[in-house]
Amino acid sequence: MASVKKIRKILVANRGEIAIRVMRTCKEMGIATVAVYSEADRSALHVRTADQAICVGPPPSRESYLVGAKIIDAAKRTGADAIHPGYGFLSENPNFVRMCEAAGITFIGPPASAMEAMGEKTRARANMIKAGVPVVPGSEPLASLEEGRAFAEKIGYPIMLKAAAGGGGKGMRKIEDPKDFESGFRAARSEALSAFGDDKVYIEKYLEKPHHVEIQVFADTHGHTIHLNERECSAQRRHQKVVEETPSPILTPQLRAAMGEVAVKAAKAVGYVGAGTVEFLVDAKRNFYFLEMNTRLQVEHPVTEWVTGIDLVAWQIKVAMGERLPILEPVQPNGHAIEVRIYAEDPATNFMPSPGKIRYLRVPGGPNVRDDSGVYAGYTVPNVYDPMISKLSVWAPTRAEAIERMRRALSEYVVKGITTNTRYLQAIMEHPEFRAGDYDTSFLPRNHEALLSKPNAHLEEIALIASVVYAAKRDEEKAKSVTIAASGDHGGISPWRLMRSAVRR
Amino acid sequence: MASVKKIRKILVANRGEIAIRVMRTCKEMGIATVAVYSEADRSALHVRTADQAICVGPPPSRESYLVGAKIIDAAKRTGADAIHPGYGFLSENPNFVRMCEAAGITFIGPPASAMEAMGEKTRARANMIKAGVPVVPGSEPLASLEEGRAFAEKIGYPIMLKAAAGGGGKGMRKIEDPKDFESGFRAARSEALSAFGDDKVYIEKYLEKPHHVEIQVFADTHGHTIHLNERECSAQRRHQKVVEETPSPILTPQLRAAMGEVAVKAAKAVGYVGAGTVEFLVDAKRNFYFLEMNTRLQVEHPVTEWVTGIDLVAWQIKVAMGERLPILEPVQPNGHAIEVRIYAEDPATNFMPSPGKIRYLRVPGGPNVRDDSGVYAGYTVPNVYDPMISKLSVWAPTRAEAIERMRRALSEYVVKGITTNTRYLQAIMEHPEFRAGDYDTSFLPRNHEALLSKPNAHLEEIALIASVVYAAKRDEEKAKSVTIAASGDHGGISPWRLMRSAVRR
Amino acid sequence: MRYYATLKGQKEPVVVDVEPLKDGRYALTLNGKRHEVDALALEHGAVSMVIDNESYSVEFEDHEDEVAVLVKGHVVRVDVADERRRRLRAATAAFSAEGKQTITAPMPGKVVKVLVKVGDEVKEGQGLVVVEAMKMENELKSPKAGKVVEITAKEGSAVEMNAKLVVVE
Amino acid sequence: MRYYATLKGQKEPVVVDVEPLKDGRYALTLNGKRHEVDALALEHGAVSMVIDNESYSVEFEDHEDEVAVLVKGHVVRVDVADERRRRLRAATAAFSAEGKQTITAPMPGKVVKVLVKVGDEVKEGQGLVVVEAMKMENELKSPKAGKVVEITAKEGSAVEMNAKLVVVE
Repeated sequence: MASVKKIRKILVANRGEIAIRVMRTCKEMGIATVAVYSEADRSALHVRTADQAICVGPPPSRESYLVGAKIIDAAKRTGADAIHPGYGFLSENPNFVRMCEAAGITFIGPPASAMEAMGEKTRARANMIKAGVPVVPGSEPLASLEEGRAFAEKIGYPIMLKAAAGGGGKGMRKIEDPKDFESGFRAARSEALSAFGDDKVYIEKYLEKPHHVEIQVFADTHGHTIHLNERECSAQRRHQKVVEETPSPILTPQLRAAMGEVAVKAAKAVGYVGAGTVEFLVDAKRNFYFLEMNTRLQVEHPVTEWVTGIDLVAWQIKVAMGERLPILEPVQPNGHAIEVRIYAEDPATNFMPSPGKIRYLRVPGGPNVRDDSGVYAGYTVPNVYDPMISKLSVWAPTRAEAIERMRRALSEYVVKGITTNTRYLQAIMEHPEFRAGDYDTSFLPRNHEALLSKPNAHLEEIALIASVVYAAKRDEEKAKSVTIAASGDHGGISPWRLMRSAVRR
Repeated sequence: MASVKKIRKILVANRGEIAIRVMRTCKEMGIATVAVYSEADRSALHVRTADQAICVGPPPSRESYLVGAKIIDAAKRTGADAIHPGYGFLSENPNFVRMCEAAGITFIGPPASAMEAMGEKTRARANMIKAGVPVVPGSEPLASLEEGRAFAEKIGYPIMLKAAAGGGGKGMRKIEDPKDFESGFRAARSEALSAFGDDKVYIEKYLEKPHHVEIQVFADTHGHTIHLNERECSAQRRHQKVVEETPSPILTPQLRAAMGEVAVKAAKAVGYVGAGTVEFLVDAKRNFYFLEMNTRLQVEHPVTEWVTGIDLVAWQIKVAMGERLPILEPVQPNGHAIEVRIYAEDPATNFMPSPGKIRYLRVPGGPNVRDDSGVYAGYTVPNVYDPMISKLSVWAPTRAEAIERMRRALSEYVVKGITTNTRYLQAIMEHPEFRAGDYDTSFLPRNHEALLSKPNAHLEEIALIASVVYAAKRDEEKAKSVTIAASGDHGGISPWRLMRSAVRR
Repeated sequence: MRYYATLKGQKEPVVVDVEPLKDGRYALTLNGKRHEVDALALEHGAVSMVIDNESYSVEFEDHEDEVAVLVKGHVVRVDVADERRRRLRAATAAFSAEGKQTITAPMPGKVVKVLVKVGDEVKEGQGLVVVEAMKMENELKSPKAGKVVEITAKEGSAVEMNAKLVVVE
Repeated sequence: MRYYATLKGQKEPVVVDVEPLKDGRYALTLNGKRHEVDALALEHGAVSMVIDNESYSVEFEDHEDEVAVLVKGHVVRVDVADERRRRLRAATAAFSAEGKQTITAPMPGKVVKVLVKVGDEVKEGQGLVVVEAMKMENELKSPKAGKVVEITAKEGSAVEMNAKLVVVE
């Protein structure tokens, strides 16, 4: 089919850690890199990491990173022959894929048609049902209130009402009692209309405490599609993943094989090419249901890289060049990997973002620890983008050892100047439910208070001692400098008193 | 044999990166750690990393780190039940092992008897010959000049004269021509006498351009001894390893198996326990000869950890607790790993050490990169110890990819305030002979000039541009501040002139 | 020298007596026990403390009257005062305890929801306004029980950092 | 503004004309080509430079009259002067070129070997003394051709940093 076309320069249409992640592989492959940046990102690490850098507009993404024409223009100006979209921004925008095609630039990702087939919820559901992929039991878009009520009765409460046209929680309503159906139906429709300009809603069975397990798939342009095992992503907060691991502690080899096969089927059904992820919900009885397909590289791809030894970004580039997948059989997972997402946020104040200047940064080292960071000491985390500053991942032969390694690595992470969630992540690693392995998507919200762990009495005493020594040392310094400056008469005012009024605010 | 005795607290009798390496594993195993430090090391990272820290004396090692009694005393004071010696310092001192035994403290390493059997050159040779291990062809200690001359004729020139009692290059002479034998013999004897108090010398065949290949061995207290493949360490300068990798590019599976078997035989012959390394010289015809055994953990152990997935320090501790080796079969190497040693030194000035304050530090991240560092930003590298500040290692599926990954990782390493050898290491990665794989111990000295690579014309132009912008910006800043400070009459002197005299020294 | 150190959230201070030792270390007495402390100040606000041979890498940040102590991943806030400062504070405590509280935007963002009306009685910790910033929704809470006397925040409007949103009295 | 930039080891400077642009960038002309440079100074002496859309992370360290430019792993030393400074330097060049040169210990260590005697004629770059420090032997070389007029270094003795070892005239 497609012939091999050499890629010599890649424009990375993204920022932060993922832009740097992609550029690292480019460097290793001898491919030149182009960064694009908004005016808020002139000092960002991805600009410093790239071989070339082009400013694409003002800070808001919709005026810079999301403007396809500016990105294409930057690629043309620098002679980039390919664009890697990272995740987010333009990565799942089929129109942008077509713009690239029109400009003769290789888009490193799936074809526009595959994106469209998976991009819209009910269309994706319909495609998957047609392909024989299990989906959460549910209806077509509802023609009327009565049709909806009848369908809900049939599959049983609780149910979810969801907007057909969109995602992200908008137009979504959980209904537990039949008497709430009518009001919920009206509310969901009106929300859907205002969010997506389309008031169609449909019903899905509500799954109690599901696990979120996803399968990494990969397809080349020669008709080969394989899966690279799963990632367990049930540690979520507000639908945002916080911790990911592979293998999933709840999967048997049989279930892995079954889900992998279905994921490959899903990808093939839409003519997929490149790296993609098929997300499933797994219920308590270990039934699994298609949730959605992410038609791009995932944030959490490093855990898969750890246990397979594969550089997924290198594979993306090679597939885009028309190469064949180097392996066509499922890969046996080697050992265990865990990733945590380091956010500039304060868990204690309801996860309030904490942008600002990073005054000091020390990242963990030693065996089998990987830091994918988008920041550096002296960098100011801007307040206009995602607050994720780094992804920390570890590998070990077993899950128990990986957890201990992550605890050790987190204990080495020092970020000063802004608040991060490292202690919260540490508390997750220490939580018995996480350690036992069978945690579902309710784990983090259910244990919110427990995860805001407090220091013990010994550590409080250490803090008391430390703070008093800190005060005493400061008072001493001030006394010294005042004594030196004074050198004589001060009208009876002791230098100690002078000092103290200078110190205290 | 030995029953399992739980280790709860380990004193690490070392400093720098290896102390931190050991403590990282202890943390992951839930074992408390004690650091010892000299007065020059109060600010060292290993002190900050440990749970407890004891000062053991003045800066010179012989008054602190090398004083066994002080180390034992520190262990007793803190209730440590075991001592990990790292490498160097007391790690190969059989008397210290006996002191630990007498104090009831577990020494994490081999028994004193095994150290002694391997510690002295001719004794180790004799032991190995007895065990059927091939050694470099050579003589017993020479009784007379005539006996030596005859032996040299028999095995053929060039030959090496070596001191029987010692190592480290003292009392060592290469003789290429029979007419130089007599003078060389006298010189070697007199050097040996003054260095070791013993004038016995012996003859070894001189191997042309040998490869330095070593085998990692491991033995438990239950009579099991295995090997964990080889490390290629031929990139040496002044007998100091600079780059190490595994697998060795010159080993076939057959040669690996043969050398592994011999290494296990060598370890068994001396009743070895724990982690040890049997060093071999391999000649152009791929004959291999026992060189020496290092009865401790090696600096370069991370490359073995990368391709086996084993935490060698964890194994050391478990063996010291009396546990059995978890595997008894040779491990197939998975992929390829390379390590480089980052030194505070300036290759351009004959590798002059460059101690001083590290003003800024950024270590590489991303996939399959490991930094084992003993320093931090703001730390002053003291001038009394080894100038190695870090070990950087990488893993990739193939050697070619590992080299590219190392190049990428080195390009991310930023150390400001002191000079390091990162560019020199980069030049090694770029050298055709290294990339081809068949490099011997003459590789680094032979290519010294080439490895002091110069920037190309383009980079020089960039540096010119950068330095002029730097000067222009500085002049502008000064002009501004002078203008502000001036605010009026300056007797006709332009602020520009004021500025310039202030800036230039 | 005597200090009064109060852990955040606790009312009673712990009395700590500090005595500098000749070798540059300090002896501290608190809760009836004596501790010897070797404190080495490093760059960037870090201090390496060896307390009775136990080693702690401690980071400090000053916040108003408190110091935030970062130790073993935990942040502990402590208010440290000496005798004079303590008396001073007792004298001024009456003034600072109550009064109008202005809730401002902690960062630039967009007001997505106003949860109260002027005149509402609110409890301490009750949500007042939801602001979206960095792709996250953040609920700003009332710092005290009282009455809402002013609302500047408008749903859907962009706000600058430190912009006044709500006043509670 | 015109600057004269000389690469270390080269005699002739490169003439560089600098013109600040309105947007904070600079236009530089050298070797007959114009370059547009956006230079953002970060902390710790790092500067992010975008030169004609090419991105360089550059680190600077001042050394006497030179600046050391660290770019892509290479250190390039450049002497940058303006017109006035250049004239000044030409005038004073006569004084600094020759004279006694004192070789001092670059760090604390031990003298392991003295390679010359008083009165020896030495070439530029010839080894004078071997000092051991940080477990390494370092040969100190003569900065000029001349005669050894004084030797303070003694084999086997410890030396402090900057201790005088040899004088060459």
